[in-house]
Amino acid sequence: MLENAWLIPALPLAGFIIIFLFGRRLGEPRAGVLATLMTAGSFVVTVGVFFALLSRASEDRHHVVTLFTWLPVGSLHIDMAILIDPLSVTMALFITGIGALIHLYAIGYMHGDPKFSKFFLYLNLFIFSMLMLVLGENLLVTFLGWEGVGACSYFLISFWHTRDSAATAGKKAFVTNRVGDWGVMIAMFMAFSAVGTLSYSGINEAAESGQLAAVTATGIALMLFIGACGKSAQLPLYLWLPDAMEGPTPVSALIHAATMVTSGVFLMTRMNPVLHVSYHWVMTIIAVVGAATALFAATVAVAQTDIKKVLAYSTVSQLGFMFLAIGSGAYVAAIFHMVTHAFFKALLFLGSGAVIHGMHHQQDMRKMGALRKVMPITAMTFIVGWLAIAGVPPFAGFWSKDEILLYVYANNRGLYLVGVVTALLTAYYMTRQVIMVFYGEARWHDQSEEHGAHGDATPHESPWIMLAPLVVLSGLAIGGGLLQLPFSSKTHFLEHWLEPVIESGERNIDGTWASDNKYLLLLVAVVIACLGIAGAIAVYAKKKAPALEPAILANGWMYDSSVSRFMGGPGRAAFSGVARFDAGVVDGAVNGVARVVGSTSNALRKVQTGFVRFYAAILGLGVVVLLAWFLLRGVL
Amino acid sequence: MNALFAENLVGPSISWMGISPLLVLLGGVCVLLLLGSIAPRWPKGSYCLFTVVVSLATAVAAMLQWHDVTKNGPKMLIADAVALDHFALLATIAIAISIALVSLITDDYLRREDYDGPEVYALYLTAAIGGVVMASSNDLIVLFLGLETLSLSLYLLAASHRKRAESQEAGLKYFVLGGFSSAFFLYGIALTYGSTGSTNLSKIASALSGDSPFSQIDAMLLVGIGLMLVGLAFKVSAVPFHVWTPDVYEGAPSPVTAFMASAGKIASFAALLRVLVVAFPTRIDDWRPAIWVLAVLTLLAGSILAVVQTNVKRMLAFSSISHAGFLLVGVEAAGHVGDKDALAAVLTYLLLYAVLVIGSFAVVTVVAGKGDSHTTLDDFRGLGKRRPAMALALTVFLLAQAGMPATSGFIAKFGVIKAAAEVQSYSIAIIAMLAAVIAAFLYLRIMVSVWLADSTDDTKLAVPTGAGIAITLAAVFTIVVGVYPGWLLDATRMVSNLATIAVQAVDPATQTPAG
Amino acid sequence: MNLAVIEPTTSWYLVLAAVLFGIGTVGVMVRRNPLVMFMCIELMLNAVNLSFVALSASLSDINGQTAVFFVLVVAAAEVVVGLGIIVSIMRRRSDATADDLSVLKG
Amino acid sequence: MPEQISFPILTAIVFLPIIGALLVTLLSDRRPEWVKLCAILFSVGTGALSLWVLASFKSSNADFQFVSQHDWIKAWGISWHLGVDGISLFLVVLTGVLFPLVILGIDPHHDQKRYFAWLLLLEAGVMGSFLSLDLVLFFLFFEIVLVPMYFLIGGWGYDNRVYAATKFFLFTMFGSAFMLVGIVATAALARHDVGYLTFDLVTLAEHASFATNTGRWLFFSFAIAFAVKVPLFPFHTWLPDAHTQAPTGGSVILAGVMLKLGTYGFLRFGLYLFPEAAVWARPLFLTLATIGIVYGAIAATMQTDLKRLVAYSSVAHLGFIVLGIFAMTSQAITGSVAQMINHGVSTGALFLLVGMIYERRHTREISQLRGIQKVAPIFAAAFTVVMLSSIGVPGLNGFVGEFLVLIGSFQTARWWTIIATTGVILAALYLLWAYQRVFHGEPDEENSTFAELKLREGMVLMVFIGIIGFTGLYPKPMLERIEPSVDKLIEHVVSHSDFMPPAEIMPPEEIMPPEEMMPPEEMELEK
Amino acid sequence: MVLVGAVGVITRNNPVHAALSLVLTLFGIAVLFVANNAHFLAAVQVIVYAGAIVVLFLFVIMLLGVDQAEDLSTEPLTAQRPLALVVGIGVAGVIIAAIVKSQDALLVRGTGINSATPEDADANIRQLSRSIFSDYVFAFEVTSVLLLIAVVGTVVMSRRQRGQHVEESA
Repeated sequence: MLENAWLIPALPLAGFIIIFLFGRRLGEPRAGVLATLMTAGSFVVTVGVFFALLSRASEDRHHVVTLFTWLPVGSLHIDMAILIDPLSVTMALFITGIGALIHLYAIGYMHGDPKFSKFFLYLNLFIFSMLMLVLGENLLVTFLGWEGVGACSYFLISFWHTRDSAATAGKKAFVTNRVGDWGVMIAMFMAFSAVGTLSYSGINEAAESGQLAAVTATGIALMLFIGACGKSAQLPLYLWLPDAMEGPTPVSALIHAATMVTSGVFLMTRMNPVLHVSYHWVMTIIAVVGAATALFAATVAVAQTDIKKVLAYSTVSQLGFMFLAIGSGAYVAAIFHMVTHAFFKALLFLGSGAVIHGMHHQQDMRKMGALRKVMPITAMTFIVGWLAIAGVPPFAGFWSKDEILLYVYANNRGLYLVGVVTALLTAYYMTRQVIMVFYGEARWHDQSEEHGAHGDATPHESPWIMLAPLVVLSGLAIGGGLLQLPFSSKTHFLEHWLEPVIESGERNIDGTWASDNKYLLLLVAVVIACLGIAGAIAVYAKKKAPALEPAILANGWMYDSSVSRFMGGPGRAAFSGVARFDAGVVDGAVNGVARVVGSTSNALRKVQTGFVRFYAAILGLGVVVLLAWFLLRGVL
Repeated sequence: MNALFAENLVGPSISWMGISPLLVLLGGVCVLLLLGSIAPRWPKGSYCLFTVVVSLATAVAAMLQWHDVTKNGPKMLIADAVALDHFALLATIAIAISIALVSLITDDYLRREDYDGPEVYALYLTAAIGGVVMASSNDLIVLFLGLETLSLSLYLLAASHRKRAESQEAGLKYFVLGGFSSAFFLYGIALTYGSTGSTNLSKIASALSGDSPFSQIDAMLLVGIGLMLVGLAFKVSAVPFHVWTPDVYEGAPSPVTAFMASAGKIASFAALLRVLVVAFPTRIDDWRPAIWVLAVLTLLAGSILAVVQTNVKRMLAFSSISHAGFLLVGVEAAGHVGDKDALAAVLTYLLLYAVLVIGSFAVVTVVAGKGDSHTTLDDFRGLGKRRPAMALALTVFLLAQAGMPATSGFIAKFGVIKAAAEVQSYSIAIIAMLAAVIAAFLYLRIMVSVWLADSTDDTKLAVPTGAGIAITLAAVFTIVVGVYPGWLLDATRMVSNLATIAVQAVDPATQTPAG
Repeated sequence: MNLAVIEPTTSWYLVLAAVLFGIGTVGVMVRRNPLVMFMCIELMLNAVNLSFVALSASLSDINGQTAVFFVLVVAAAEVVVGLGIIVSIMRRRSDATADDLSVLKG
Repeated sequence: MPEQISFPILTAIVFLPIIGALLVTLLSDRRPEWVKLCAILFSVGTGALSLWVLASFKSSNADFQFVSQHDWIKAWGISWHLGVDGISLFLVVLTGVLFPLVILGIDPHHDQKRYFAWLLLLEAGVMGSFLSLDLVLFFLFFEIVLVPMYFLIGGWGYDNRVYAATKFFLFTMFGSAFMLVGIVATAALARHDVGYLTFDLVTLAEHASFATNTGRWLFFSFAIAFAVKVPLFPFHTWLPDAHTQAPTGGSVILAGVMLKLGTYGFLRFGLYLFPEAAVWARPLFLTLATIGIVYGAIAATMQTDLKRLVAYSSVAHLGFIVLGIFAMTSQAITGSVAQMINHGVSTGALFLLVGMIYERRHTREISQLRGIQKVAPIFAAAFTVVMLSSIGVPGLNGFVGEFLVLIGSFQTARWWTIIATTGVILAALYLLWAYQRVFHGEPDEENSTFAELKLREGMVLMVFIGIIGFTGLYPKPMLERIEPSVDKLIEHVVSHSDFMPPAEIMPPEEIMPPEEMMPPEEMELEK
Repeated sequence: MVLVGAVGVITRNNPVHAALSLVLTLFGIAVLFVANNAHFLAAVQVIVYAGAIVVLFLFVIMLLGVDQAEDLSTEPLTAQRPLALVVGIGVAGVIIAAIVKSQDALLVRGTGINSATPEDADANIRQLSRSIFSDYVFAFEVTSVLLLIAVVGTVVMSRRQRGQHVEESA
C-alpha cells in the first residue's frame, strides 16, 4: 500500500490536468464533480496508507517513495520523493478529507459562476501542491508545494480579478509570501552548505547526531521561521490574510483556514530536531511572536463587522496559538490544535459562506441578525463551530487549546497569561459574531429593495450539497477532541502516533507543577471561555453595556494601513528614484560621452576655416612644435 | 666635351629589367599622349581601357620582378638610387591596381562632365610613376623628385574639373600647401645631407651607424629628420598637417579623390617607411615618440571631426585621416627594435584600404550625378531602395572601413594592431580601437541614410559599366580577402622579411665611397 | 646673437638661409595674392638651395650642388603647373585673393 | 583530444544559415511565400542539425565534441576550430530552436526578404560564436552579429529605432575594441610559452601562463567586452533602448541568445583563459552582479513600458547568471548555464507575448492596457505561465537555474547570495504588479476588443511552454550534460589559481566529523 | 641684400614690386653661390630663376591684370600675422639653434671626401655633370617625367578654352 502513496498527490494532479484540457467541455457541474472525486479518491488512498503505516511498529513508521531524480548537480542530489510518516499522513488526511468536503460544498457555492470549471482547476492544483508540501521528502519538494500553494492562493484570491480589490489582494498575498520564501531559500542554502543535503532525514539526523552546529541550526531555524511567518500569517507578515477574504468563501475555508496557513506550523514541526539543537532563545522568539500575534489578532477581531474578516483575524489568532505551542515545545499540541482548528474553522467559514450565499453576497454583519429562523441548519452547525472555537468542553477546540495552555504554563507564565486573555477575547468576539448574525432582530429587511434584483429578498437556506459538508464538519468539530484527551497517557493517541517524528523536539513537562495541576488549568480554561461568552451576551444580546469597538481596532491598529502608506510613499519614491538614477546618471553618462564627442567635433571643425593662409599657419605651428621636440632630443 | 666625357665617365650599370614597371608606365604615358594628340578622337572608353591595360602590365612586370627578387634576393639598382625589393614591388602593384580601378570610374565620369582627351589618364600614370619612384627610391633626391612628380600630377588632377569652383579651389589650396610642405621636406634633405654627407638612404644609415665621424652631430640631423617628417606627414595627412585633406578631398573630382586616397597614400607611406626605417634605424628613439603623438592626434582628430560632417565626401576624407592614424600606428610599431611585421602590416593595410576607398568613392561618384555635386547625406537617402546592389556594396565598404570582421578592413586593422601588440605598445593600440569605435559612428550615419531613411527621389540612377565593374571588383575583393586572407598575408609577409634585410644587404656597399 | 663668434663661413650661410626660409614662410602666411604666396615659396626653395650649396662647400662634396640643380628643375616645373592653376582661376575672377577661395571649409 | 567525426556537422550548422541568407537575398521580392519558405527551411534545417548534435552528444564526456579544426589564416596562427561541450551545447540547441520559432511566429511588416536574410545571418553569427574555439574566430562572430542586429533594430524597429540601434552597435563595439587588443596581446605574449603564434583557445588555455598582472589586464580587456554584452550593471543602458525599439523577433533573439554571448564569454574565455585573474576579480564581479540583480529589479518595477520592464528584468536575471559564474562552484556554474537557457526561453516567450499585445493594441504603455484576462483568458493563461517561470516558481524552468545558482553561490559567496536572493521577492513584485495592471480589472472599451490567441501564435507558444514545463520538472538530462564540462572548468580554475572550492560535504549517511562551518581553506588542509 | 629683397617680397603691396624684389634676392643668392664656388649653379640660377621664372611671374601678372596693389594694411584674419610671425621666427630660430649647436661639428669635418679644386671652373662643371650622370642619373631621368607633367599640366589647364569653344560651337 505504501508503495502507492504517490497516488495521493497524483490524483488531484490528474484532476487538474483533465480539467485543464477539457475543463470548458466538462462544464458545470461535471468539472466540480470530477475534482471532488479526485480529492476524495486521494483521501481514500491516504486512509489506506494510514492503516498500512499503523500496521507497522512505531519506530519504522517511515517510508520514502522516490519518483525520480530532480536536481542532481555535484554533491547536490535532490530526488522528487515523498515521505510517508505519521506527521505527513496526519496532514494529508485532513487536507484531503476537508478538501474533499470543501470541493463538494463549492459545487453548490460556485453554482452559476462563468468560470466554474476554472475554479475547480485551481482547487485541484492547490490540493496537489499542498500534498507535495506535506509529503515532500526534502525541503525542496516541500518548497515546490510551498510555492505552489502560494501561486494557487494568488489565483484563487484574485479569482474575481475584475474586482480591483481582489486583484490587489492576490498580488499582496503572493508578494508577502515571497518574503517568507526568501527565508526558506536561505534556510535551504544554509542546510545544504552545512549538511550537504536537503532531505529531512539527512538534516534531522545531522541535528540529532550533534553534527549540526548550534549556530547553523539557529540560522536555519530563524530563516525557516520567517518563511513560516509568511505562510502562516504571523506578525509582521500576517497582512495578506485578511485581504485574502476577497476570494470565494470555499477558498477562504480551504486555504486560509484549514490547510495552507498551517503549513508554517507543519514546517516547524517537521524540522523540530533543528529547532531543538538551535539556541533556546529561538524557541522563545517563536513563542513570543505567536503569543503576540494571537493577542493582536484577537483584539482586532473584536471590532470587525465583516463576517469573514472576523473569521480571518480569528484564524490569525489561532495560528498564533499554534506557534505559541511550538515555541513552548508542544508540537503535539500544535498539531492537535491545527487539526481541530481545521475542523471548526472550516466549518465556520463554510457556515459564513452559506450565510453570505443566503444573504445574496451580503457580508456586513450589521445587516444580518436572527438568521437562525431562515437558515436553521447553517445556524446549528455554525453554533457548533462557535462553541468549538470558544473552547467550551467537550468540543474539539477546548481540548487542543487547553493542551497548548498547559505547555505554555509549564514553559512561561507570562505567555500563559497572554494565552488566557486571547482565549477570553476569542470566546467574546465569536459570541458577538454569532449573536450579530443569528440572534437579535433581523436587520436585513430594509435591504430588500436593494436586493430586488435578486428576486426574493429574504435570505434562504443553502442547498443540501452545501449543508452536507457543514454537518460532517460539525460532527468532527464536536468529536475532534478524542484524538488527544488529557486524562491519561493512554488517551494521548495523537502523541503516541506522532512519537517518531517529534520525539527529539517534544518537551516533556511531566513532573512540573502544570502537569500535576492540569485539571485546575482545565477549570481555568472553562471559566475563561464562559466569561468571554457571558460578556459578549451581556453587551450584544442584553445590551447591558455599550459595545466597545474602537476604530483603532476596527482597522487593525493601523498596522496594515501604515505599512501600505509606507510602501506607497517613501518606498515607491525610493524605487522611482532608482529608475530616475538609471535614466539620468547611468544612461546620462553614456549619452554624455556621445554629446562630448559631438561638441568636440563641432569645436574642432571651426579650425577648418577654409583659408589657405590659416591652414599654412596651423601647418607652421605643427612644424615648430615638431622641430622643437627634435631639437630638444638633439640638444639634450 | 663628348671626348672628355668618353674618357672618364663611368656610367652606372642600369638594369632595365629592374625598373621595368616604371618603364611600362612611362611608355604608357608617352603612347597615350602621342596617339592622343595624333589621332584626335579615340573610340569611347578606350583611353580608360588603355590605362587599365598599362597599369595591369605594370602589375605583371612587378610580379615578374617579385619572383626574381624572391629567387635572387633584393638588390640596389642604378648607383644605389633605387631599391628593388618586395616592399617596393608590393607598393608598385598596389598603386597599379589603384590606377586600374580609378580609371574605370573615371571613364564615365569624364563623359558625364563632358570632358574628353587622354590628359587625365596621362596624369594618373605620371602620378603613378612618381609614386613608384617614391616607394622604391633609395636616395632622398630621387625620393623628392618622385614626390614632386606625384604631387604636381595631383595638383593638376584636383583642379582638373574646371567648371567647378570647388575643384579649382581645391587645386590651388593643395598646390600652395603642397609647395609649402615640400619646401620643408627639401630643407630637411638639405640638413640631413649636411650632417651625413650623403643623400643616399643606405649611406646615411651606415654614416649614422656609430663609428663614422658623422654620428655625433645630432641637432642638425634631428631637425632635418623633423623637417622631412613634416613633408611626409603632410602627404599622408597626419594631424596637424591634415588641414588640406578635407577641403581637397571634397573639392577634387570624386575619382581623383579616390586616387589621392589610394595611390597617394600608398606612395607617401611607403616613402615615409623607407626614410625612417632604412635611413634612420639608429635614431628610432628620436622619431618614434613623434610618430606616436602624430598617430594619436590623427586617430582622434580624424574620427572625432568626422562625427558632425554632413557631406559624404568630406566624411570619407576624415575617415581617411583616421585610417592614416591607424597606419601611423603601424609605422610606430616599425620603430621598435625586434619588430617583425609592421612593414607588412602597413603595406597590407594600404593595399586593402586603397581598394575600399576606391570602392566607396566609386559609389559616391555615381551618386554625385552631373556636376559632381550631390554628395551630401541627403543625396544618399533611400539608396537602398533605388539601387539595392550598389547600396549593399557601399555597406560592405563602410563596414570594412569600420573594421568589421569577415571583411578586408578587419584583416588590415588586425594586422596593424597585431604589429603594435607584438612590440608591447598596447596603449596606442587601444586608442586606435577606440578611435575606430568613434569612426564607426560616421559609417553608421551613412548606412542609416542609405537604408533606414526613406528616399527623397525614387529615380533609378544608372550605374555606368566602368564604375559598376570597379565597385563589383572592389566589393568581391573586400569580402574574399576578409574571409580568406591567407594567400595575401603569406605574400606580404615576405615584405617584412626582405625589405629590412635589403638594408643590411647594401650596408657593405656603403663602406666604399660611391661615384 | 652668437653669429659673431663664427667667421663668415658655412654656418653664416646656413643661418642666412634659415632666416630667408623664415621670411618665406611668413610671406606665405601673410600674403593674400596667390601669385605672391607662390613667390614666397620660391623664396623658401632658394633658401634651401643656398644651404645646399653652403653645405656642399663645407663638405667639399659636389652632390649638394647636384641637388640644387634638381631643385631648380623642380621649381621650374612647379612654377609652370602652379601658374597654370592660378591662371585658370584668375581667368574667372581676376581679383581673387587666396582668402576668397574658402568655399570648402568646416 | 576528442574524436574527429566524419561529417563536420558544426561547420554545417554555421554555414547553413549563411547559405540560406544568400538564397533569400537572391530570391525575387515578388514571391514572398517562396522567400519565407526558404527562410523557414534553412532555419529549421539548422535547428534539426543542432538537435541531432544534442541527440548524439556523449553526456558524460567533458571534452569538446564534434571538433572540426582546420588552418584558416596560417600566417597568424588562426584556425577554424569548432567544438561543442556541455557549456555550449544547450546554447546551440536553444539558438537552433529559437530562430525557426521567431521566423514562423512573427512576420515583419515590410521588406520581409531583407528581414529574413538578416535573421539568418544573425543565426549564423550566434551559432559561430557559441561554437568557435579560436579567439579570433570567436571575435569574428561576436562582432559580426552586431551588423544584422543593427539592421533588424534600425530597419524594423519602432519610433526611436535608429538611436537605439546605433547605441547598441557602438556600445558593444566599444567593449570589443578592448577585447581585440586583449586577444592579440594574449596570443603575442603566450608565444613564449606555446612556442609559436596561435589563437587557439585550448592550446592557449592549457599551455600559456601569464605573469599575474599581465593576466589581470588581459582578463579585463576581455571582461569589458563581455560585461557590455551581458550587460553587467554599469554597462546595461543600451539594453532597455535596444529591446524597446527592436521588433519583436529582434527582442526575442536579443534576450534569448545574444545576451548569452556575454555570459558564455565569461565562462569560456574569462575563466578558462585567465583563471587566476578571474578568481582575483571575483569580489568585483559578484558585487556588480548582485547590484545588477537588485537594481535591475527595482528599475523594472518602475517602468511604464511593458517591453522596457521585461528588458530590465533581463538585467536582473543576467545578474544571477554572472553571480553563479563567479561563485565558481559546480552547482552555481551549472545553474548559470541552465539559467542562460531558461532565461532565453522564458524571456523570449515574454517578449513574444508583449509583441502580440503590441500587435493588437499598438501600445506597450502599461497604463493603456487593462483587464485583458477577461477578454482573452487563454492569452492571459499563457502569459501567467511564462510570468511564473520568470518569477522562478518551482516546477517551472526559471526556478531550476535560479535555485542552483543561489545554492551554489551560497557556498563561496554567502553575503552576496543573501542579498541576491531578495531579487526573488522583487521579481514577484514587478511582474505581478504589471500583470495586475495589464490583465486584471474591468477592460475599458479599446481593450474589450482584445483578440484571443490565434492558432499559429498558440502553436509557437506551446513549444515555449512545453520547454518551460519539462525543464522545470525534469532538468536532469540537461544538468547531467552540462555538469561534466563545468566540473572540468572548475578543476582547471582550481589548478591554475589559489581558489579553493567548497569541500564536498557528504550527507550524514556517510560518517564524517562535524566541519560544516569551517571556511573552505581549512577544509582543504584536512583533505 | 638677400634679406632686403626677401623682406621686399613679403611687404610690397604691388605684386610687380614683389616680383622685382624677388629678383633682387635671387641675384644675391647667385652671388653667394659663386662665393661657395658653385659657379655653374650661379649661372643657372640667374638664367633659370631671374631669367625664366620671374619673367613668367611678371608675364602672368600682366596677363591677368592683377597688378593692382594688394592692401596689406588690413588683415581680415585676426591673429594671422602674430601667428605668422611666431611660426616664422620659430622655424628660423629652431633651425638656427640646430645649426649653432652643431656648428663646431660642422667645422671639424672638412676634407674627408674627394675634394674639388675650386680654382678651375671646369672642374666644377665636370664634377657636377659626372655626379648628375652617375650617381643621380636616375633622378635625372625622373626630371624628364616632371617636365612632361608640366607640359600636360599646361594643356589641361588651358584646354578649357577649347572645351568651351566646343560647347559654344555645338
